[in-house]
Amino acid sequence: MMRELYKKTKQLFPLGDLTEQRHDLVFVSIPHPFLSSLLRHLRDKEGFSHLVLLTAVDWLERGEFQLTYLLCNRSKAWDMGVRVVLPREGATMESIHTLWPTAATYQRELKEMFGIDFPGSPGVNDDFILEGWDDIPPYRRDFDTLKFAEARFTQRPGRESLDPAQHMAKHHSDGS
Amino acid sequence: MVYQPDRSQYPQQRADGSLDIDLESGKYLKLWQGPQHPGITGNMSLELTVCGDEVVEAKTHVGYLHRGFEKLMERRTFIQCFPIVCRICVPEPDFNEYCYAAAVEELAGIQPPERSDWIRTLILEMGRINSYLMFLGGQAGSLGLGVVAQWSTYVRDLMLDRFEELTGARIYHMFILPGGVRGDLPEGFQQRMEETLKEIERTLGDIEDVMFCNAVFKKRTVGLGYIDPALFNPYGVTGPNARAGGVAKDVRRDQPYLIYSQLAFEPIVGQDSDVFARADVRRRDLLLSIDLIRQILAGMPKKGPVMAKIPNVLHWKIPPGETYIRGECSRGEYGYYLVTDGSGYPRRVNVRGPSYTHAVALLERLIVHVNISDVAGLMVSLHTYPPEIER
Amino acid sequence: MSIQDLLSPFTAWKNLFRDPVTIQDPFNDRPGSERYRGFHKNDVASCIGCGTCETICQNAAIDMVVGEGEPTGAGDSGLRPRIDYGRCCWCALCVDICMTGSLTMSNAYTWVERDPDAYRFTPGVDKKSWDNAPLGYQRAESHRLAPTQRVTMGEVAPERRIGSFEEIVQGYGVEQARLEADRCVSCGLCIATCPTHMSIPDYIQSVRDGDYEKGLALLYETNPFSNVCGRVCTHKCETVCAAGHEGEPVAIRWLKRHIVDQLPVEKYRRIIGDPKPPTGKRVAVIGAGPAGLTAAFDLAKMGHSVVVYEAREKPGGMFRYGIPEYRLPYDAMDIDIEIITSMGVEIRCHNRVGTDITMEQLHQEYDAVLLSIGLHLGRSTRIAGSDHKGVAKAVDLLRDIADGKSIDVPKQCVVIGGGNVAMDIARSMARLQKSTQGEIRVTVTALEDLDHFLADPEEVKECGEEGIAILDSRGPQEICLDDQGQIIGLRTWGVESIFDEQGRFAPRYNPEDEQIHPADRVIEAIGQQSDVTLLGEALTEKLAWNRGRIAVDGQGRTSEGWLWAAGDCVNGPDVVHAVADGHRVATDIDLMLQKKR
Amino acid sequence: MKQQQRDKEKLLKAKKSIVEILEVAMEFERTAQVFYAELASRVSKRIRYLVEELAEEEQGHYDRFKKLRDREDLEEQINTLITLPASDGHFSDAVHLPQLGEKPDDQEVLQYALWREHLAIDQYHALAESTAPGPIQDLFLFLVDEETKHKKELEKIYYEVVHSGGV
Repeated sequence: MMRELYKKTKQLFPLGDLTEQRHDLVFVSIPHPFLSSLLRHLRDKEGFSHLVLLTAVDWLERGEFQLTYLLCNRSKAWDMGVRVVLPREGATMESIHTLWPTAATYQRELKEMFGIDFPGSPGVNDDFILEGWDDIPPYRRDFDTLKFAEARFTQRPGRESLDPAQHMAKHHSDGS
Repeated sequence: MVYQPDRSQYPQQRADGSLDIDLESGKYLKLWQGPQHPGITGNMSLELTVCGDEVVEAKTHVGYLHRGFEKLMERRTFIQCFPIVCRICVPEPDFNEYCYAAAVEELAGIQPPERSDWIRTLILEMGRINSYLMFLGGQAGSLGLGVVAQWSTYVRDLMLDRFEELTGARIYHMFILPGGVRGDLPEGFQQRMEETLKEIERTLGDIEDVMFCNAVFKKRTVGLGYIDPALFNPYGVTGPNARAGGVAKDVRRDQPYLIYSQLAFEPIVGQDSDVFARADVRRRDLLLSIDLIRQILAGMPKKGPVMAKIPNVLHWKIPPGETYIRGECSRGEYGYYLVTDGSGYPRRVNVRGPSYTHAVALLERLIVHVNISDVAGLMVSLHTYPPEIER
Repeated sequence: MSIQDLLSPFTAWKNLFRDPVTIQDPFNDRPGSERYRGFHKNDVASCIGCGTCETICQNAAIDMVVGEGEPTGAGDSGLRPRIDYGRCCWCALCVDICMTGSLTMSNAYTWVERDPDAYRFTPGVDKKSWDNAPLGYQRAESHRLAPTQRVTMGEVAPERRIGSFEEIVQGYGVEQARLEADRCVSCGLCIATCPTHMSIPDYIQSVRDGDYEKGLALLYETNPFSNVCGRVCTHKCETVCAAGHEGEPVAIRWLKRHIVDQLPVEKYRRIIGDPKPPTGKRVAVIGAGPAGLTAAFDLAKMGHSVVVYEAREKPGGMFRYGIPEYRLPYDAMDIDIEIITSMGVEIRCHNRVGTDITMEQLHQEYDAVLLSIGLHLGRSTRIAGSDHKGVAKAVDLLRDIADGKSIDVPKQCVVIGGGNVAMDIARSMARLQKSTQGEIRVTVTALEDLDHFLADPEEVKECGEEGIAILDSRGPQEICLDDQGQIIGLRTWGVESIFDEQGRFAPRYNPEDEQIHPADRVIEAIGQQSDVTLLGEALTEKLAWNRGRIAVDGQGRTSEGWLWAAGDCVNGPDVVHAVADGHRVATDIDLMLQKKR
Repeated sequence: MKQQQRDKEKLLKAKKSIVEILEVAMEFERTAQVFYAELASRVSKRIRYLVEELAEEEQGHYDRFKKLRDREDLEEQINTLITLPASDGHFSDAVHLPQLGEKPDDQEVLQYALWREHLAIDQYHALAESTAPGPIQDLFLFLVDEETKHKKELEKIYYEVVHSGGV
């Protein structure tokens, strides 16, 4: 099953530990320089022809970005998530648009939303969703949506709420 | 008589593959189709570069509906995300509810009761019918056949009535809670559903007569927007768009979720991989959904809980982990990638909507050499919904 | 392409004479479905203003505002949710989480108004046309967003526990406690009801977080007797718990105990901190019970030097001498007392004020004196034969047991009384009987019927489990003696009703229903009073009194400026109330001492 | 004590008119008031409130009977005031007449007071039974009712003081 595939692939690539999430879904990690050759191998030799998604997770407190490349072998109905960890500072990753042209869209979004660069990816520097955005990439954990909203928008007047416990303390205060 | 463009007018390709378009030359014109355009589903726009009537390059522009749902969810507790997710896809919101709930259940180790799986499946198929009905109206309308939209909207409204009595809402149902579903089927539901299904079947017969057996519609759509099956994998093409090209892939059968393994069906497949074939696959898939709903209502266990015991949602923490839940929605593979870090909030939610690949890279490729008047028809044939692109 | 493809579209004409499918609104009504999630309704009478609806609302559409004309009672904050329909998305999570089920939705579909501010209102308080709509969304019985059942507390089985004074309640394990703590919705309605206003939701959160050091620090902010109160508190908080409306209240008391159970006593002092530098002021406390020791702890922390005079052999007061060991092990109490003495409080046991030292001496030697002597004098029914030597008072027996004196165990005994003390002595006697004669023969007779018992329901239940016969609605008439003057039993009459229509005590007996409960010993456990003889006649005469108790002001000060009084002797019996009282007088004494400086 | 009671009984039986009956009742209350007032100075200050309240209570009864006696429309009034007397011969703790010593405690005082009310009820009740229906019987019944109310009040206090329930 997928564990055998993992063992087999591990002989070729420096894979990290295997996380078996389900019988049909596993996650593995790999140092980022080996990513594109691993993906090519999985695509061409192991039938993982479908790039399901590519996205990032911001581990702000560790100073890292995690990129998750989710691949699917549609004939075997297996999924493998390949994780790559990048230093958050100046995060750059090799583009995989040559493997899957559609990856360019994901990479363009990651550049815009997380500030992760994919040099050579078509249109990677073009605005995607946020035309005219001038703040830090908003999907980074250090971008505070609430603060942004409070600075940008005004609240409807007349709203105020009382905390039940404090309200009761005020009313029942018996000197203690 | 096949339209033959004058190739001498075409721009040269640069070394990097981009086109050398000189707008000053007077040969080319930039044209915006959208974000408000009757041929565009939702708020999206296409920046077309045309040469005469013919598109030589197109760029998809999204962001008009961006509300940052994925980010918002990082600031909401697991239960608070539940009312948000449905908004990521208006015509077929239930996939968001299901995928999110299933992802949370998997990472939190909750097993929803069996009956809730049946009801969830029922809801997903009801939503699929609605989505296809909307598509049929849109596809016909994009080619000037307005009456189909009127009919399909009418029967879609009947289905919304069924949604309303089952879930308490018409559009955003907010019914599939992590742990199960919010309620049982109302009394007499099966019978009223049957009436609705009959009316849909009758209407579909009419639609077949005026749309699919229509010389004009055929002339406009046969051969238009052909997707070479070789492109399916590189461009992440899934769902009816791939099935219309002969690929019998359907998550419901390949990786059965909920109770699909207990239903009898085969994926609906087409041959020609063009606009007509895609529309026809969807029409037949709609009929399949009607059949599936009948199977579900007949085969569903009559008694049993519909909601599992869940922890106090006000401070529900989920252990660190990550998972991906997918389903076959009316437009292809819909999925949720959920990462948890042990806190009371999702670390990351990534929504994989099929339009993400269909409406951008694929559309930008298919649209080249297409006549302006066919752009809307082509675009609709990919059945894209912008909110799932920009979330 | 066929000829059919040219003709087929014309079939659309067949619809020319069809009736329109649209509904003419507003001429035709189209009500929302039974489950429709329309505008909210709130049954303000059953709403408790706990604010969970506000907490769960992801749109921040709900504000908790003062509900007009709604009285603020125990367990009701008086606040009511106001909803801003500019933000509401009709997800109805507020309805699903609602702790009382008061919040529901109507099936009202449409509402047209010129003024946008009209779409912000308080359902139930601001009357709307749909307030009585029978249809609309309600939470289905099947689903709850918070567990309703308590995590079961492990208890020693009756057969085993009856043989000894081993503690019955085993306490939660970490996982159990987390599950139970998880049920709390953190509304804080309980804080107002707790006499000492413990920060209950916060310490419950510390259980969820596993941060017991923080939990202990929170406990000590308001209660130096958490080992004790975690076991025997009267837990009034649980009677107002929001979770108790549609489920079982959170086991607040057991969670408190869980926190103290998790930390070794060596860690306590570091968490609580050191007392302030000495002020040079001296305070005497009479009685080392909950009120006195709480005050002593507070005063010592403030830097005052405190001496506690205790007549008995050991400190603890009613904790030690009123509550049997199987409910409150001496070890647990000793931890709390050890921490109090570690703050510099000196406890002088075997020192009876009035005999060993007079009030006047205390007045002279100390800057302030606190009287916290509790209720250690048992009341008697004074029925015929009650002066027989075989008739004992429960408090006296409980004290002898606590002091380890040998008890003359009766073969068969009858207890008069329906309060917790009655249960305590009955169960203690049962244990002694079990270990000495192997057979339990204890009967409890109470004036009250079971519905009006003053004892906690758990106590009554556990009594039954331990094989003690409880006879309710029995009025004692006479202690029956045989010819040799030995007790042979208690004669009672049946009580037909104990309260009148106004709820006032007015027992009506039925002399026909006469029973004699055989016994060689009768124990009276009907009530207690405090022994104020230590005051001496002159001081008694000087002090102001309030219906048999020393009169105190809001801060616990008596009419004599140097004397404070606190605890059961002022307020009647209640453990946690005594603790609260201790805090109150300590604050006031400190205030006075500062002024004196 | 017993002798005193017997005297009172005789006194009551001898009187026939409504006014006279009331006067005897008044006398009964007055002596009680004097008794409690005198007792108050002897008991501990802690329970003095109780004795003082009893004295006050008796004064109140006295005043009430006096007001009734002084009314012109007395007979009619008696008829309207009367309700079914709740006669109840038993006390909470099967009270026996305590010997009120020099320093009685609160329970003794209360038991004494209860017993006294009990006695009054019994007496008026017996008198009512031996009288033919009419204004005089109504008056006796009225007195039974009044004393029963007093007793109920005392029972309540007794319960609060003695049956404090316990911890």
